[in-house]
Amino acid sequence: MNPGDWLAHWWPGLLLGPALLGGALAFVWPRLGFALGQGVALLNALAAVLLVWRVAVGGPLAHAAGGWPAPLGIGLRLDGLAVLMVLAAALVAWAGALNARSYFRAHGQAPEGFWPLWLFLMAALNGLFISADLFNLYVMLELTGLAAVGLVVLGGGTDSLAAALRYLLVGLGGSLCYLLGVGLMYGAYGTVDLPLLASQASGPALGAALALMTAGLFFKAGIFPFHFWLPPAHGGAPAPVSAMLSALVVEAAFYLLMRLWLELAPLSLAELALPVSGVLGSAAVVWGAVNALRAERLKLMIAYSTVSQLGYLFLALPLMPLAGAAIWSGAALLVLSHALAKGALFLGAGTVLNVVGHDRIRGLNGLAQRLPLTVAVFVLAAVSLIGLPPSGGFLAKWLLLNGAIAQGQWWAVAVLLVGSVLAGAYMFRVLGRCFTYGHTGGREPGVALAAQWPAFGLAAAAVALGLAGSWVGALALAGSPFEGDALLGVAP
Amino acid sequence: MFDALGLIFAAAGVALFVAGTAGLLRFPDLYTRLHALTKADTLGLGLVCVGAALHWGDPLIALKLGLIWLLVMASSTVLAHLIARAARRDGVRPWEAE
Amino acid sequence: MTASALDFVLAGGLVALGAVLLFSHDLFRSLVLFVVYGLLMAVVWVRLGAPDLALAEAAVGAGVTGALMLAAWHRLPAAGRRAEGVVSGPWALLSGVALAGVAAALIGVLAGLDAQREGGLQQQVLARLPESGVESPVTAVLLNFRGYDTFLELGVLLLAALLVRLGGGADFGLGAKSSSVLRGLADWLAPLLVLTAGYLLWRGGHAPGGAFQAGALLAGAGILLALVYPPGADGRPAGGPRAFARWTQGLRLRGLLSAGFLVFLGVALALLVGGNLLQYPAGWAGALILLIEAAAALSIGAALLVLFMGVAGGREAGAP
Amino acid sequence: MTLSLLYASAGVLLFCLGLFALAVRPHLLHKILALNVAGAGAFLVYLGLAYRGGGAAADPAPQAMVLTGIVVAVSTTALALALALRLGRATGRMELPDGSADR
Amino acid sequence: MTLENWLPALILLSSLLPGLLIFFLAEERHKTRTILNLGGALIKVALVLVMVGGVFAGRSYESRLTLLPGMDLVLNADALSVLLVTLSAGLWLVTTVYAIGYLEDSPHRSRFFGFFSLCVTSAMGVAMAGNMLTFLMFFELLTLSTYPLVVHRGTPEARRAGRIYLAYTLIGGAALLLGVVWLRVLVGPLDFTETGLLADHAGLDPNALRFIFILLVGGMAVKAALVPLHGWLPQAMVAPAPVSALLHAVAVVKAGAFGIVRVVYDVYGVEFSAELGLLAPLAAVAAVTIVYGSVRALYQDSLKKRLAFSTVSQVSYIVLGTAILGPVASVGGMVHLVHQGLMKITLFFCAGNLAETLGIHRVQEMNGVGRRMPYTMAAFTIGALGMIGVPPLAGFVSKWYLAAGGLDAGQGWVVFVLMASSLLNAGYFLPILYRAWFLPASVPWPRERAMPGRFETHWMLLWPPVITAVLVVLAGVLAAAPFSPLEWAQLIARREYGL
Repeated sequence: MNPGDWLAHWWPGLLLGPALLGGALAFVWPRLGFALGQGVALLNALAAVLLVWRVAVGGPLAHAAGGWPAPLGIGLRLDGLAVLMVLAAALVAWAGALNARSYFRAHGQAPEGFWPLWLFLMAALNGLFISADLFNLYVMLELTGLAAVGLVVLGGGTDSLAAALRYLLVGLGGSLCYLLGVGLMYGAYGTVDLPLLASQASGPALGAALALMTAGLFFKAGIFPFHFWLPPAHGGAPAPVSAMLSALVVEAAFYLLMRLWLELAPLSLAELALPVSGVLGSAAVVWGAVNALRAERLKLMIAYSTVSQLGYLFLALPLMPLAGAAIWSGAALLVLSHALAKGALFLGAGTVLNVVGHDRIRGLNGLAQRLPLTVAVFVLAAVSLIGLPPSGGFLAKWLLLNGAIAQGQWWAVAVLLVGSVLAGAYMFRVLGRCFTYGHTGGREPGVALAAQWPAFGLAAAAVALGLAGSWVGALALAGSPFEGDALLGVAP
Repeated sequence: MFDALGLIFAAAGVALFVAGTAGLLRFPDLYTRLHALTKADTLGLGLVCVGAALHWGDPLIALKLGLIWLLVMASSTVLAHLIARAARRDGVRPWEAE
Repeated sequence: MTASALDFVLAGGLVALGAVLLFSHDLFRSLVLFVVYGLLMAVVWVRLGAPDLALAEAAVGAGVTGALMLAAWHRLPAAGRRAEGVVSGPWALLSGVALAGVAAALIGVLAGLDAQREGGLQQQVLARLPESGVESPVTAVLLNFRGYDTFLELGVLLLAALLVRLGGGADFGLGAKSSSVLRGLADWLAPLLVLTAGYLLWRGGHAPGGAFQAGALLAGAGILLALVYPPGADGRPAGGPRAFARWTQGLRLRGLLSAGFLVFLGVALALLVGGNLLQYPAGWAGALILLIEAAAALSIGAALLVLFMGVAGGREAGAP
Repeated sequence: MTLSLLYASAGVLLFCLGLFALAVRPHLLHKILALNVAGAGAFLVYLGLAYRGGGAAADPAPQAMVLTGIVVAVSTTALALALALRLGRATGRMELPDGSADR
Repeated sequence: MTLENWLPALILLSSLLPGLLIFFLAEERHKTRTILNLGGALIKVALVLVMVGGVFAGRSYESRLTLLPGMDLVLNADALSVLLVTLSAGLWLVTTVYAIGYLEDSPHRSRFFGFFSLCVTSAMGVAMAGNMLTFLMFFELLTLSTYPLVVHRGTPEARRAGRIYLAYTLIGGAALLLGVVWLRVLVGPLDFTETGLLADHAGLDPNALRFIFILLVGGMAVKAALVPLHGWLPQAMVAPAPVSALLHAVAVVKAGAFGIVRVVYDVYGVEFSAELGLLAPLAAVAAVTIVYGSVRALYQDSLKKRLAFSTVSQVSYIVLGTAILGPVASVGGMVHLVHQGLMKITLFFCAGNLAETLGIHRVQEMNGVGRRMPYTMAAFTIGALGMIGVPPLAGFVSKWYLAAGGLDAGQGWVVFVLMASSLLNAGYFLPILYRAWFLPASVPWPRERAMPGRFETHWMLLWPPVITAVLVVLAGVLAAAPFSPLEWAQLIARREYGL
């Protein structure tokens, strides 16, 4: 059995086994939590890298859980987009686990329940990315949501509690919409398997079910105007948790939308419905950025930046059916680079919070002298979020612009450019403070580099993604509806 | 024969339930209402069970029905006891005719 | 089949009950009506040919959830017992109109669907039933065909138990004022419940019943015992069955909570050696399913007990 | 009107009622109740559509799904109640604080 | 894997790697930092000399990395690149020496020199970019790496200047990005081609092309400080003197002007641009900027601000030369790319010396300073006279060719613009020279440092302006010699016009 075959068979076990087992064991023996958390996060990252290699070399993978092929059983699949999401989640989770070690040291140790929840969240995200079964996705969404809410609660204090509860209620409302959509789908077409539905489903029930599921996912993704729960929840959680939530949990909902509308919905329906997503996305880009500009706390600013950056993704959705390959790859790159950059930003904000004692932006004068490495994290992350070359964010915006111009969608072009400039404004508002002479001492002693390196690694990866864009873009297309299309066309 | 007998038993049970319900609605205070309610739960349900057992005529089913009766009776009497106790502790005074 | 008058009454009553309980101004009445709603739902499940669901709904949907709600009511802060009416304003109006539109559209879609609905998976499930290791189709779907879902659902339950009991154990501050009569009842009712749970578990292989229903009964027994025995100096129950006291604390409780999940996970991963995730080898399906169900029933019972304690218990759930 | 359509429609109505109550009832216990009512409505759609007539057993697949859904619902309800009670203890009120986030 | 593939990349790495290493150096490690700085600069000069020789011998150099299919990162060396690369490499070496002398005892040196190196790397990238994408990347990187230099002082004014700088450049960058992507959608990969890449694409909508031209040139005009997009430049003079020197001479402003040259010559093609009617407006904007900048400079009392407005004016000579059809004017514009750099860096070095040694910031304070700092003021004088266009200094050569080119193309008004500008230049430079050399010092110098050794100021501050002043003279006197800037400019013009 050569290594490729071994991977092709064991991959669901690799993605779910360590995290779930580690999570349950960390629950039973809380003392092992730390070791399990570190070990499993590393293992998971290695597994993700291995699988990226496997998919890049050997193409998408599929697996029938229980040995029962769909529609009776539950289908799992690992195509290019899924494996990229798995990779992003694994990297952020690993960096977050490394960072959590020093983040919580300031408070003694990680609060009880942190490690099991962290590991369960990792597993749930992996499960969500690889599932091809609508009902299984519902269970995964709930698992993700529950773990995420639990992690937000760990922020402590009444604000976190209120944020967590609001997040939970909104998330459950969204899940119910999704659940009803799935029920309608099964009732009408007798299966909940995505590929089967894609080939069989048509008619008004499909539209109604998709609308319900989409509404639910809108809530979960926190797209404008359903974003009201997001900033307090992401701004109030412990920093490593915020990193994971902002980088991946909301993007997971977008990932599902991409699947639903591009693999399941017929083109005519997509063309009819997706402009809504474009309008909401445009509003989110501007609204999130404006609020990020007005935010007084660093973490809240980053959270609003998430609202804004998610807007780009929803903006890209209506462009996809026509300018397929470029936008699909662009969205994949954007998801990936946003995940890395946003993870880095939140981890950096956590370091600031621990060292400076607060995260009010006005009080960050001279931070570049105190925490140069963390400021470097902010700079690199800013490069990617604004979309400055040569970052992954730049390539993503390049592809989106390309697709938008090629289709003559000038409103999307305008929003993309305005959003970039606004992103520059709110990121440099912070960076400008960091470069003042407010702090006369030298580097902060006693800040473990271990707290800062993981964030730096993520931020550097977000920028370096731009250099691997060709490869990532091609990988994202593997197994997608646009496989084989040229990435960058020339207008006829 | 058994059917007719069963019907009579069941009808008697239902009558007791109706009476209990009427009591629940019309009696003046908590203690007297409990009094009415427990009659329905114990004797009323017992009569219905006997009627049902006669209707089916199967000893195994009769055994199950008996079990149901015993369990409901046990729980409802204890429940009535608890409610009355709690009411007394909370200082609910029994009703007295003017 | 067309609906009978009884069906109209049942369905209409359900909707009316839902509306009343959601928009009542008396919070306590809402809670009581919610339990009634659950029981009525169970009747509907029977009517729709789903006795498994009826059992689960009565035990979990109405029973445990209702108990949770009532327990929560007792711990509300004094100011929180009043229901604060309804938010009004343009947004409320807008959402009302939108939801009414959604309801009308969905019913329209359902009406269109009614004529040309596809068969679903029933035929396939029945065709493959002999290979599944159990005789009850619902159990076959739950633990074999879609076992992966059930496995994850145990994860959800475990996670909820973890979150609710953060910082606290199954707390026994509740039995302090219990009556000796109740204690006497509990003493012989609890074993009976455990016995019945075992019966339901075994029965699940070929008839309505199974791990969830059994777990709910186990939880009921646990809740009963926790409610009637007063706490000792160390917070553990002073009287009552020693084993119950030992197994609802600390490491053993955590072990119990995760046993079902861990056994399921172990089976799933072990089976990857020879086949797919959770693909039972021929001939082993029945035994493995029973093993998983037994462990799962214990875990579900423990988890539901912990959930109840987290809401009803004396100590702050989630407090550090 | 078929039995299927009747119950599924009732489910849709309950679902929408529940979501509406979730939006407009400020009391947290009402919100949690609303989620449960809406959830039961969704389950009713599953089972209504799974009905196979004449006392025959319903399609087992949606039954299994609803069973899963019920367990998920009780888990999330318990968590929501626990959090709501903690919030109630902390603020003295059983409502979410005003939606506007601090800056 | 040949030198031809690697040389452009190596030239970038020779400043990039030292820059990255310097970021991680502790403040106190003077020696290591100096070695890294000077070592990088010297290696870069050596590599550039190798490349100049190679290009002259007809070899072509190209480093290529594929980002996305059809989207390559290309660095290559054509004649135009070599002009700016050589200038940047040479001036970087000089500026590094100057900056070490200027900043070695102020705080945050590691950060400063790190960004300084990144800034030069970006300028090099701009110079060697082989297509629009690469150009855009380094252009934006330049924005990013100069921002920390502008706000380096950390004062409220510095932060304000930084904000203004960013607002201008980010919006300009967005316009440029839009233009590039749009053009990319229309014609595919945008490799720079001598005589213009659009020559191969007939039948495109001319209005779309005109609009794209406005986006591209508008985006670059922000950096080139064309009126009315010049607002950031006078603000940015709050930066330390070496930064101003670099910004005004080789990096930011020059990148903008160079970009306009690229767009007109290598993307649109100069003849096609004229055909679309784009050159006349561009020439008009340049002329307005020339006059406007000079007029504003007249009224500035702050020395650095006066120099900044002078830059606004002088950089537009390059644009003017580009916007006038005909090889002679092009030669004038391109040779001014080099000459303006040499002259302006001299002036800023001198201004920095005056501020650093004597604390002089304003023109009024300069009375009699020529006797106190004769070498510095001599260099300043040469730079100023060059700017005015006194023969045989470098500035004269540029203006001569521009005027001749204007007449050649039948656009006599250019001569008037140049004359007006020269008069204004004289108007704001000669009073300075007069004060410095002929008026007595009115008050004791505001702040006088301890006498640093035998020279009027530290040797690391003194030599750089003297060297660049000598170069200004040489560039004018030896304009006809081989390898002179003029010779290169003529070579470029021949190729761009396909002669």
